[in-house]
Amino acid sequence: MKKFIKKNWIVLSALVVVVLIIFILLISGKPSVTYKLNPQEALIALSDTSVFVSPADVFNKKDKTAILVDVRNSDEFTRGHIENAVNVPVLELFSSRSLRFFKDLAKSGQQAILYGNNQLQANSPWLLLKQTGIENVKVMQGGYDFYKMLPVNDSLLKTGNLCWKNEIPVIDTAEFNKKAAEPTEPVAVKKPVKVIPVKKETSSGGGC
Amino acid sequence: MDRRYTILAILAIVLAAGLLVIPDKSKTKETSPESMLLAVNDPARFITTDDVTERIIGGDPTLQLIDVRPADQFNKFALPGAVNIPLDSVLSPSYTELLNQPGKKNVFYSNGDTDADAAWQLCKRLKTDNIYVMKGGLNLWFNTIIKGAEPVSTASGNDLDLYSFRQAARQFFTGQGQVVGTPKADEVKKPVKVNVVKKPVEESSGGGC
Amino acid sequence: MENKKKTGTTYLNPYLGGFLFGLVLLATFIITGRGMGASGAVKSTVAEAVNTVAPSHAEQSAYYSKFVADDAHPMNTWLVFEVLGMLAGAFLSGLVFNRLKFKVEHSPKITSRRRLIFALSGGALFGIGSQLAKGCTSGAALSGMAVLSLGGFITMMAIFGTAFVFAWVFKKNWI
Amino acid sequence: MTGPLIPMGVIPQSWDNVFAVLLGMGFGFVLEGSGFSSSRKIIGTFFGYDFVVLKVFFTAAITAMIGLLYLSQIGWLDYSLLYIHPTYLASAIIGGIVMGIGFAMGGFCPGTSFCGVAIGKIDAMLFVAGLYLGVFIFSEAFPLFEKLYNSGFRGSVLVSDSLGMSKALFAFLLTLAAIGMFFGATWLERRIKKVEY
Repeated sequence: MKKFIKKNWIVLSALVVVVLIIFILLISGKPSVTYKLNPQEALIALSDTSVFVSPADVFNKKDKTAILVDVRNSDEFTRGHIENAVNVPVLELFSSRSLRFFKDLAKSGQQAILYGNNQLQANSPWLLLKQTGIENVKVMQGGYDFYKMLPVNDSLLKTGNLCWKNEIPVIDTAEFNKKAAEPTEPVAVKKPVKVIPVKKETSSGGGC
Repeated sequence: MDRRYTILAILAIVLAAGLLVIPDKSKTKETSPESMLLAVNDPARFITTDDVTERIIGGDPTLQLIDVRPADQFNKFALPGAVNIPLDSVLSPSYTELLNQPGKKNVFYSNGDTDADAAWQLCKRLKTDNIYVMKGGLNLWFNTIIKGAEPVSTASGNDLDLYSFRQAARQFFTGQGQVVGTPKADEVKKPVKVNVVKKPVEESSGGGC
Repeated sequence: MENKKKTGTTYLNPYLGGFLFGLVLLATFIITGRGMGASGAVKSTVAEAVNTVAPSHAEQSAYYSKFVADDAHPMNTWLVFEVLGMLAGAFLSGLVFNRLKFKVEHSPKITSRRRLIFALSGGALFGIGSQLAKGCTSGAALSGMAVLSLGGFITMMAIFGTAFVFAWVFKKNWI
Repeated sequence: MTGPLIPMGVIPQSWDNVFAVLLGMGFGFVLEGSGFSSSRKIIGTFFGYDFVVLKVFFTAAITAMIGLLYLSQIGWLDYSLLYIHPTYLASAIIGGIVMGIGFAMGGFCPGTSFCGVAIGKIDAMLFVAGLYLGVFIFSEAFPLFEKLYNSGFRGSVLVSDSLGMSKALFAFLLTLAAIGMFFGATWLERRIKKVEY
């Protein structure tokens, strides 16, 4: 037997290695998170608008037991976040710790309200969690950028101001006809008077 | 017979049997939740309204705009060249081919960006590539391009450049100086889908949002 | 791992050879996404030659025009390069195993002339068959089997089944 | 998902011909090294005195097949991007039969004949000449064959799909069958009179 092993050690060690590799593949291949909703069901889940929490409700702590979850990265979180919020960066959404966190919330009947800098940032994590069967998650509309302004300017909360409602159309098709009827006004290209790099305020935000 | 061959035969059988037991990742027609996290976190999936505007004006042939708003809103106004796939039918098999045209950049847009993002996510889950989300949506596009405010006099050169670009773009979309009712946008590729409706609009919402 | 034959030449152990062959084939699939081939190279050289000698004829012919067209080109030149590599590799192997020698190999019962006539006509038949089946033993049967193509298996069985029967018909040529 | 490398753009298309030469060299070396440059060795399979073709051919096929399936199952290779030889039922069978006759007469197949040419086999050279002749005849007479050429088209079907089993199961069964064949061939080889060549 010993002689046999000695004579065939290459083949035998190949056999052992192969068995090991297959075993590793077998174990590592098991996904930790799986989808509980198929895409079609996820699409239906999207029509449930009750998952969108207004920033005012968050600000006024309407749901006292809800836990705020900040999905931004830890840098942004330390620079400023909503009081009592828990930081779960997007990439750690499916870590075993986070999954346990969401499960514990579900057990105690609490809601998790996700937020990012804007609503978009929290939207994808919310939909992903929803698809993997975590039900008790909601999204704060407007995001942290909007929330930040609330204490300063509470007129923002007045009804009628829909700034934070992501999918409410603001488009005014009259604009396309009115403008065309007007006499041509020269395109006002201001000569760059002086380039003073004032604080980096992005010009893109249309005031919102 | 050489006993080495017996071991080799066992080796081959073990290898082949391994195929039966290891999980088949290729079978899943879906992106796994973990990979979705990475995809979702990648900022390259977003495209700015200015970039889209530039591509529309430049007639970028690879651009395929997908409007995920309901059909009635699409009929009132849509970006030139856009195709309407309402969010609730984004998974319908009749659109699969459209979304998988090789060499095309599919850009989803809605009024805001969450509906477009949802459409993006579900398509990505079903392994559709070359899809993007127009960040800020039509609302941002409208507020910056069509109603873009003049920059303050202290603005940097970049901002002024951006402003003049937007001014030009506005002229392009609203057809300033053109005959009423023939917006220049109609002349862009695929003019079929463009519908700049002339009837006055019911409300000008949002105030100065 | 090598078998000494009485004739003095050395061949690789068939399983080792097959394993290495499989690895080369696997590498081809991983790198290029398609398998090996040999008859395709013949086809494209014939098409190319006809195209150079009589371009108008090549354009008119239903078969050539398929391959003279620009879009079909890259795949075919790939096979030509592959066959050039094959010649070099086989020459190298002949050098290593000391088999480089001009000779006609045939059964002692037949003449060289008969063997050569049979080789030529066999080649012609193989050429026609490979065009019909869109690939030969390497392109269709072997590469096809590696990717579990139904056509590959059918071609393989057809080739070997027929060859098994006809080998006995031409037994005298071989043993 | 990174493979296949050139179709996925991992390696630029321009490297295509470089790899063609390199892979072709490997192909030629292994074929010649296994003895495929000798027609009498190849034909030995049909008379039972030398099963080297059977052994090499099937070992290669199952090695590549198992390797491809592993890579595809662990997600490193997109199986759908591989070129799957299309199935034309009628032309594959008839073409296969014609090739079978040519095989029995010539003792080579195209790949092996090129190996024979490289080491100086004159019969292989004639076989290659025949190949060119055959392809030329076929191309000239294509209108005659055209109907047959296109008949029985089934698309790029996988044999496992047409049998209604998974790729892995088919691969497993094929491996078992091949190993069975190897042992059978070795058993036969020892019982059949050796032929000197």
